[in-house]
Amino acid sequence: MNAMPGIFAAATGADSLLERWPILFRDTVAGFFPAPLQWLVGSLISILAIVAIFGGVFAALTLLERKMLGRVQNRPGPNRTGPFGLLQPIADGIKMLTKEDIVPRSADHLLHFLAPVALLAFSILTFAVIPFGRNLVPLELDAAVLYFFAAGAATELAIFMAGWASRNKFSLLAAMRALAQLISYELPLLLSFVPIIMLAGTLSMTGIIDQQAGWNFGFIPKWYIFTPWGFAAFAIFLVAALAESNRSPFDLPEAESELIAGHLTEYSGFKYALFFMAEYFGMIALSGMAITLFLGGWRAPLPFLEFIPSYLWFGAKLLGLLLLFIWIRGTFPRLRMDQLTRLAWKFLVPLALFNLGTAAFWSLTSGWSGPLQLARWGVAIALVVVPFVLLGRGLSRGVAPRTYRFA
Amino acid sequence: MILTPLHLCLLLSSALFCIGLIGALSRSSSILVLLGVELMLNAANLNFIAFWRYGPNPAAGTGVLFVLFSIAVAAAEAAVGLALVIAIYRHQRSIRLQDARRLKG
Amino acid sequence: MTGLLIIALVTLVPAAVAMALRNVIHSALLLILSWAGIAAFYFWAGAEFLAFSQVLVYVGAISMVVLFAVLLTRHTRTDGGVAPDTLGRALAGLLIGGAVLGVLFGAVLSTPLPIGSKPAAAVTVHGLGVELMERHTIALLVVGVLLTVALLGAVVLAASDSRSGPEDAR
Amino acid sequence: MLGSGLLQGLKVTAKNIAGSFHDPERLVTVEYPEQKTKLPENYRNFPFLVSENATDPMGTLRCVACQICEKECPPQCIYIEKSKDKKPDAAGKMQVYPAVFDIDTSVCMSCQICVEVCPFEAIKMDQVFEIATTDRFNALLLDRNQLAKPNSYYHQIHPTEAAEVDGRLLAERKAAEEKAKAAAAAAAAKAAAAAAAPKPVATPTATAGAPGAVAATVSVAKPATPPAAAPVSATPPAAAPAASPAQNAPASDGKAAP
Repeated sequence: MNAMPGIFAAATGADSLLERWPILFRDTVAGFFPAPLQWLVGSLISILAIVAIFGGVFAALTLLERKMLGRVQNRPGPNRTGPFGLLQPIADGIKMLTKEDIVPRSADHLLHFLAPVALLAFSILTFAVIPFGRNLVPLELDAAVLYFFAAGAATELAIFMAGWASRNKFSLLAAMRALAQLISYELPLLLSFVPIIMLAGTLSMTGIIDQQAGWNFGFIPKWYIFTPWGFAAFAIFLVAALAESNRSPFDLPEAESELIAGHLTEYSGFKYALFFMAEYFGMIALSGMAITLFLGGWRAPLPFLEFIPSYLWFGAKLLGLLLLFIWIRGTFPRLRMDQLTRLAWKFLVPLALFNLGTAAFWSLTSGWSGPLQLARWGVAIALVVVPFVLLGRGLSRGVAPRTYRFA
Repeated sequence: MILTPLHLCLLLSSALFCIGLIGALSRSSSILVLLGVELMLNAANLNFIAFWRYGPNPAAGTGVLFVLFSIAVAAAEAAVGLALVIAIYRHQRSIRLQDARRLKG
Repeated sequence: MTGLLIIALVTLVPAAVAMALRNVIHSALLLILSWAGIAAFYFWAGAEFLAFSQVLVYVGAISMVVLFAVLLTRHTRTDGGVAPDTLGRALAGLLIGGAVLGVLFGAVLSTPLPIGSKPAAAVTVHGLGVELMERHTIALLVVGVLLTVALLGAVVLAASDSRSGPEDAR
Repeated sequence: MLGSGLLQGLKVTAKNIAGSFHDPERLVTVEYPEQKTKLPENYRNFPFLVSENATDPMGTLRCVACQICEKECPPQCIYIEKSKDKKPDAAGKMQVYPAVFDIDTSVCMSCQICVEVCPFEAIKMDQVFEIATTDRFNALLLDRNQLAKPNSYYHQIHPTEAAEVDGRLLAERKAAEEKAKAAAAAAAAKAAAAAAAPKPVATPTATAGAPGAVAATVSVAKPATPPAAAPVSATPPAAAPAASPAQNAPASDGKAAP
């Protein structure tokens, strides 16, 4: 298999021990087994590490989210279970595990059972290609970016299965919304990182991170977000990622005020928890993707900070992005279905296409230097801002001084 | 006669093609007919890959490119086909092919 | 070889069952499994890029469109109303399909197929990109135009004639 | 420009996130079981029986077991048994008292009709809300021991209303006293006149059960002790003549919770 070299990426000697220990640990444990089994044991260790670490991150994230949302609303958040409420995830887990598992009588039993399992499986699959550290790529693929989105695309399918199998009109509506949302937002999501692939010249995650190595002027990292087109692409990616992971303000498939709990209406107990877990895993995976594509992956933001192990930088960036997601959830109200699709088709897709042009311009003018460099920046910024303003005007036409007829 | 992997691949693709064909011919739901056609297209793609994989000159990658274009065409076909299904449904309130007799002219 | 057999099983059985089922949603979901099996075949054959494209396009996009179409065209009449000519059609389809299957199998089995001396080296994404951009540029452009036209055509076909949306559509 | 509103919103929530850490004033919630907010004065649910004296609630209930509330109660959650004997009320008059007064709070809907119909200001709305219990039959059926709460508690929870009620009661008792005095004076004058022209008149004297004002209007043949002679005051300890413990004894009926 092609995956073999990725699993056995050799730790280069130049790194510090702190940097290398996960790989060393895995190789040492795998070394105890006979050679034909070594790749299997190595993969199993990687899988276990991912599931354990991100399971823990999920548990911490549920608490963090509730705490942050509380702070957004000037509340302290959960603080009863254990010191500062730190044991809340455990209490939640026990509650979920001990709840009764209810399946509606007229439901499609097989699909009803399969949906949460498939959803969780697909969202864990996406972790396989994310570089968590300098050598910590579970699966080194040539077309890793494509793999990521192929695995991610299947998650909405599971949501559809859940909605349809429940035999509940709210669930079915949620399923249709999920489909419409996926179809709408797959496009800007894919288009937003095409410039990255254009500029990096590779679909491999490590290749993209390698392209972001180095510093401008000695201290500004050469991350893609610090270019005009990269920033625009990041913004589009962020919006589309919010929609893909069904996060507020795009949580229409599970809009509580309209659809009870959407596709989760007929789920209870541990199946419900699986859905919850999958949603958070999806969020974490998309954040990891954004970090890899735009934020330099596991690279340190400043040259003198490079002594800190790369996986800690990845974790810090991940935490930052997750906090941003929670912050956004606490701030914005939910969009309506037509607004959602309008935003995707009339704003994000054209903007992403324009951004493609900007990136092409950037790539063509890479030889410019001196004062031309300034002109390059100016033109690129203009190419980003002008379509944004114009499209934004089109999007918000007739909205600005809003009249409320029934208020 | 010796059964090479290429033979197996071709048998697989022909079996898939026939399943698609039977589905497309015998089902009356236009969506299922469309899906049958998709299956036949996929069977053809399988052949491209099989011949690319075991053919004399695999380095060219022509088979892969062919399948890539074929997938793109299949996507377009599915989109237009299902749009047609929806348009027919709007007129007939049914997606059964037997009900769409007015297309005869 | 066992890999190929498993893939054949995963591809053919769901496809056959899907074509026989009454429930269109079940058919569509089973076909997704079948398409995923085909993607696995591509992966097995070393066309990694193609496998992911297959999953992305078929599992991610076409299945969605199919399911959406099924939901939008839900039958008000009973789904299982057997039309009088159904049996005949099914028989004819089976006969024709069986005949084609026989012909194809016979042809495949009776043909000595030369096997390349060495199995194909997996084509890299980079090589694929170079091929697309150099030798097949025209085809790429044509496919792009085709997709755009198909998109517009689908929108025109599926869009309803009446323009009566909600009044405060914004 | 598009997005400026979004940034504004983000700014507001960011201020909340940061502000709630260093400025406790921003926190809108209280840590409930430990801290409690003061309930608004007009908050009311579930009735209680007003007693004049905190030390002897059963002896100083204002309720005279007239059973109006029992009849008016829409969900019929009140059950009253009149006592056989009488004992002096706050004004010192001999009154019937409730031997049994139960309210089923699982039925009560806090409609306040019992309060509105009570002519004696004896039943008032409470402010309890922590009424959860593990025993849904006996623990929710409150007897008169649990219902009786002193007037000072009433002042505490509804100060304005309680002051008004007390004022009204005071005024009523004053008026009754005045009338009694006037009646006494009139009776004395009559007696003097009768003494001048001895012509004995037989008048019924059964007045103990009726309110004092009514009693005072009846011309009494022998005005030995006027009913409203006791000092009238809003402060219960001064007002209430000590009730005999013997009268209290039958009050502890079988339903009284241990």
